[in-house]
Amino acid sequence: MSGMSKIVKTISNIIFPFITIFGLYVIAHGHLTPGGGFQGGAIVASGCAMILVAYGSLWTMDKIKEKQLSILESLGAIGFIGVAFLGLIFGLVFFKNFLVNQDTIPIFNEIGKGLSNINTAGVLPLMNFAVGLKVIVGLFVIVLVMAYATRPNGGEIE
Amino acid sequence: MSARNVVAIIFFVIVAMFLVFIALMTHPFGDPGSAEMDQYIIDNTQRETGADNGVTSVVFDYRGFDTLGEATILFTAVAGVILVFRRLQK
Amino acid sequence: MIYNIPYFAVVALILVGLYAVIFKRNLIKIVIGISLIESGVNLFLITLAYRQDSTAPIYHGSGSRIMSLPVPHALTLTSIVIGVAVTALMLSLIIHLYRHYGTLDARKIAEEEE
Amino acid sequence: MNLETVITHSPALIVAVPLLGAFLTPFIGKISDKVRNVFVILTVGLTFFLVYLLASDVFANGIRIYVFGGDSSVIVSGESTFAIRILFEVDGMNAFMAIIASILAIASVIYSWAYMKENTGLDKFYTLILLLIAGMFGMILTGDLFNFFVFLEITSIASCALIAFWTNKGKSVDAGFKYIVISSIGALFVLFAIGILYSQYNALNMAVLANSIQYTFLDKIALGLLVAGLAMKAGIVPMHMWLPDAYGKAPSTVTLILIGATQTSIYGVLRVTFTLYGNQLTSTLKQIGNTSVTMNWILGIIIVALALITIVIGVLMALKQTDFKRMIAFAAVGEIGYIFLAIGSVIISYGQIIANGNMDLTGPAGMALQGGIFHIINDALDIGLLFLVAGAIYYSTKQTSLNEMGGLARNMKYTTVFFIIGLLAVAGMPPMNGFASKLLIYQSTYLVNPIIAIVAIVFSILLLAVFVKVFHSAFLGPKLQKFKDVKEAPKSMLIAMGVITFIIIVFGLFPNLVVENIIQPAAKAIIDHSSYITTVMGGVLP
Repeated sequence: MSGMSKIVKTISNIIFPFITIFGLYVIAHGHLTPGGGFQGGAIVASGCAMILVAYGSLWTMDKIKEKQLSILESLGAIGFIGVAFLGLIFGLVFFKNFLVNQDTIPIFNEIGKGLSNINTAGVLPLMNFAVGLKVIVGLFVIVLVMAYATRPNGGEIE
Repeated sequence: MSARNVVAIIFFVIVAMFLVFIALMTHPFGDPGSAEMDQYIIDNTQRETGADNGVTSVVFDYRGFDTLGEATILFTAVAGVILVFRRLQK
Repeated sequence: MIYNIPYFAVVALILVGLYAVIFKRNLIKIVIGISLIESGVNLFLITLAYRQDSTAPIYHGSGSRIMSLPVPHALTLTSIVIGVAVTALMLSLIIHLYRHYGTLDARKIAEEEE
Repeated sequence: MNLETVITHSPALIVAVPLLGAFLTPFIGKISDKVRNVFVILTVGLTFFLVYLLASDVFANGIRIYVFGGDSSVIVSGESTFAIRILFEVDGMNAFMAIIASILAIASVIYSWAYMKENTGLDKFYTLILLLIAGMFGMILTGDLFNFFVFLEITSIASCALIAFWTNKGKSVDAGFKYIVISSIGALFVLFAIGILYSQYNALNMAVLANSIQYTFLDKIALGLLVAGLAMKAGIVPMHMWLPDAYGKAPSTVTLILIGATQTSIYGVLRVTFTLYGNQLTSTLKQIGNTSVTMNWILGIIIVALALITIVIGVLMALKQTDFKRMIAFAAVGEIGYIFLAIGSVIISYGQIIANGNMDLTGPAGMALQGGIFHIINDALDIGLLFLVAGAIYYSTKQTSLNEMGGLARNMKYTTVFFIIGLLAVAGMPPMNGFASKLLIYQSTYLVNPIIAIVAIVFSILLLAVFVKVFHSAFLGPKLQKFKDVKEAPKSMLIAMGVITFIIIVFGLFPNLVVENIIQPAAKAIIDHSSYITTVMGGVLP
């Protein structure tokens, strides 16, 4: 699939940062407002998919390979399971929320009182970020690979 | 009409009947009978997990292992899609 | 009875999906059917969460109100992501099947040798 | 970190270690292929070791619970008791299934080293294999229904992609597609049933649900949906069509783990009927004169009837196949029928087991239960070995059609020996393990109805005939010209087959030892639902 017209490309260029910022906001405030890693990740991934549609899969595949994306996705997954393992090390149980209700590490350690205090909820924001990274890359790579493989005379990826 | 179709129609009708029974017999909409577990989560999400958002506290804390599985499913699907479209010759 | 109308929407969605899966031969339609069943089940789960006059289970400022049940929301979230993954994989396989056999008809594909 | 700590955390680690391995494989794959293979084998080996530690502890000390992110399994608030967090509950049955899964997993990754060597995309292949293994362990160990569903989907998706591994063959893609359609519909049935149960009892934990289950009409529908959904994935007759395709078209090493995934679904059926609904399984549906129609009777009759049809269709279809792998796949369908035959007859006579509150395993129902559980592991090993042999033949000759083969015994001596052992074991011949379990099944079903036992025996003999025919046409006979350069399978494949053969022979020589040490604890655990519940509820059972 080759790219679309200049108007579409320009508009996508303008909108893309806004979509990304909104998605990142949803990820970062996952423990306070409706949303979270999955929802925000899906928003950012849809922005990336818009760029893919506007510029075409060949151009996108030229800029970023699915192998690099795959590694990024692994990083997100390792981050998520890594936080769970940290719970095993610091909190003595797998998936323990070890950051909340303590004073030694001053990150996300407060207790929520409503009215959007972002420094709350322990490991939840960390997990949101890990999952967010995973979902952005995961959904984008699925769309990218399928678009690249279905182009008129294509078939395989490397 | 082939024998396969007859069996399929019978199966379809039976499933439809049971689904209608389910729809009639589930508790009325907006009135869950027992909700102790969920009420406990609502009451304690701020104190135990520190999160204002009850759903996030369930997704990442109380049922965090499910979310690990869910993230794994997405990872699996990505690996599967890349595997299916790989180049076959070296 | 009138309060059970959301459940009938669930039943309708599942039956339409099941109809597509059982009686349609087109592979894309089968995938659409599975997605419909899945939407039906998700709708069922999210319907279970609602309590009369409740808000979303998120604390935002003022004190306690009636809140809807949070667990079904979490289950539905998980189930939606699973649905995305399944659909992506099924569509990839359909792309391959179409490329190999030149048809989307399940019965024709079953008749082909290799 | 001493051993006790490791055992305490082993239920979580058994799932987490393969998952972490799967996430790390793309990085390790960058270094070199050999390092990656060693890494994967080490990961699975570590899992195997953890399973060994956990299983030996569970068999010695009883049920173990692991709560994710919390300290106590349940929360008591007012009059109600509920489990908020996900927990893993490992009893004898879970440990037994974990042993099967770990044996299959380690054999499969060792076998893959040589078997998959010439293919591309091996990084993703190994990632998916590890994910499949992790999903299987998750399904086995979990004590939470929704968690069970999540891992069910992980196994479905991973195995679907692996079945379609050889994408240049249209039929294997087709098999993968069929598999994902059937298993996702089955999984949605399971999810719907979970929703129904949640709507009534506001709980997702199996033990809490089993404690409060009332057996309303909705519960019966949920039971039907759960059993139907899991039976679809287990490949019992009306929904068996995916199984020969999937088993036959997947790479042999994938088939080996797929067998494990299928067995895990069978475990799900056992867990649902005996633990989740165990309290009320014998409740009366309708009173006709003096005889009362009970729930377990109806469910048991349905399962036995389907199992008999499964056996008949599996064996008869195996007779007329010309493709080696497809034939073994139909034999696998038949073997699944034997397992369900045992399960069905246990359900029919469930009242005998729980009579007077003591778990009596010496009666016919107890024997059927032991036979069924013993047959789960035997089926996995025997059919798995035959698939590995088929894979070895395919690797050496690039042939799967039986008409093209002949005289292979001269060039592939070890493989021939493994095949003979495998065929004797599948057909249930005396010195092998299959005989021990099938004998238990025959004895117990004979007491339910002699005709069932006779049908089972006859079709078992037919199965032997099928494989003897294969043996004759593929291995014996004159050396064919086109196979004159055929070599024995590589070492890693021989090691994997040798490991399974060794276990088969040990099980065959000392069946009593196995039954006493592994099977009976598992059988006791699966029918003793009250202690499964009490352990979670912390002794606050009403």
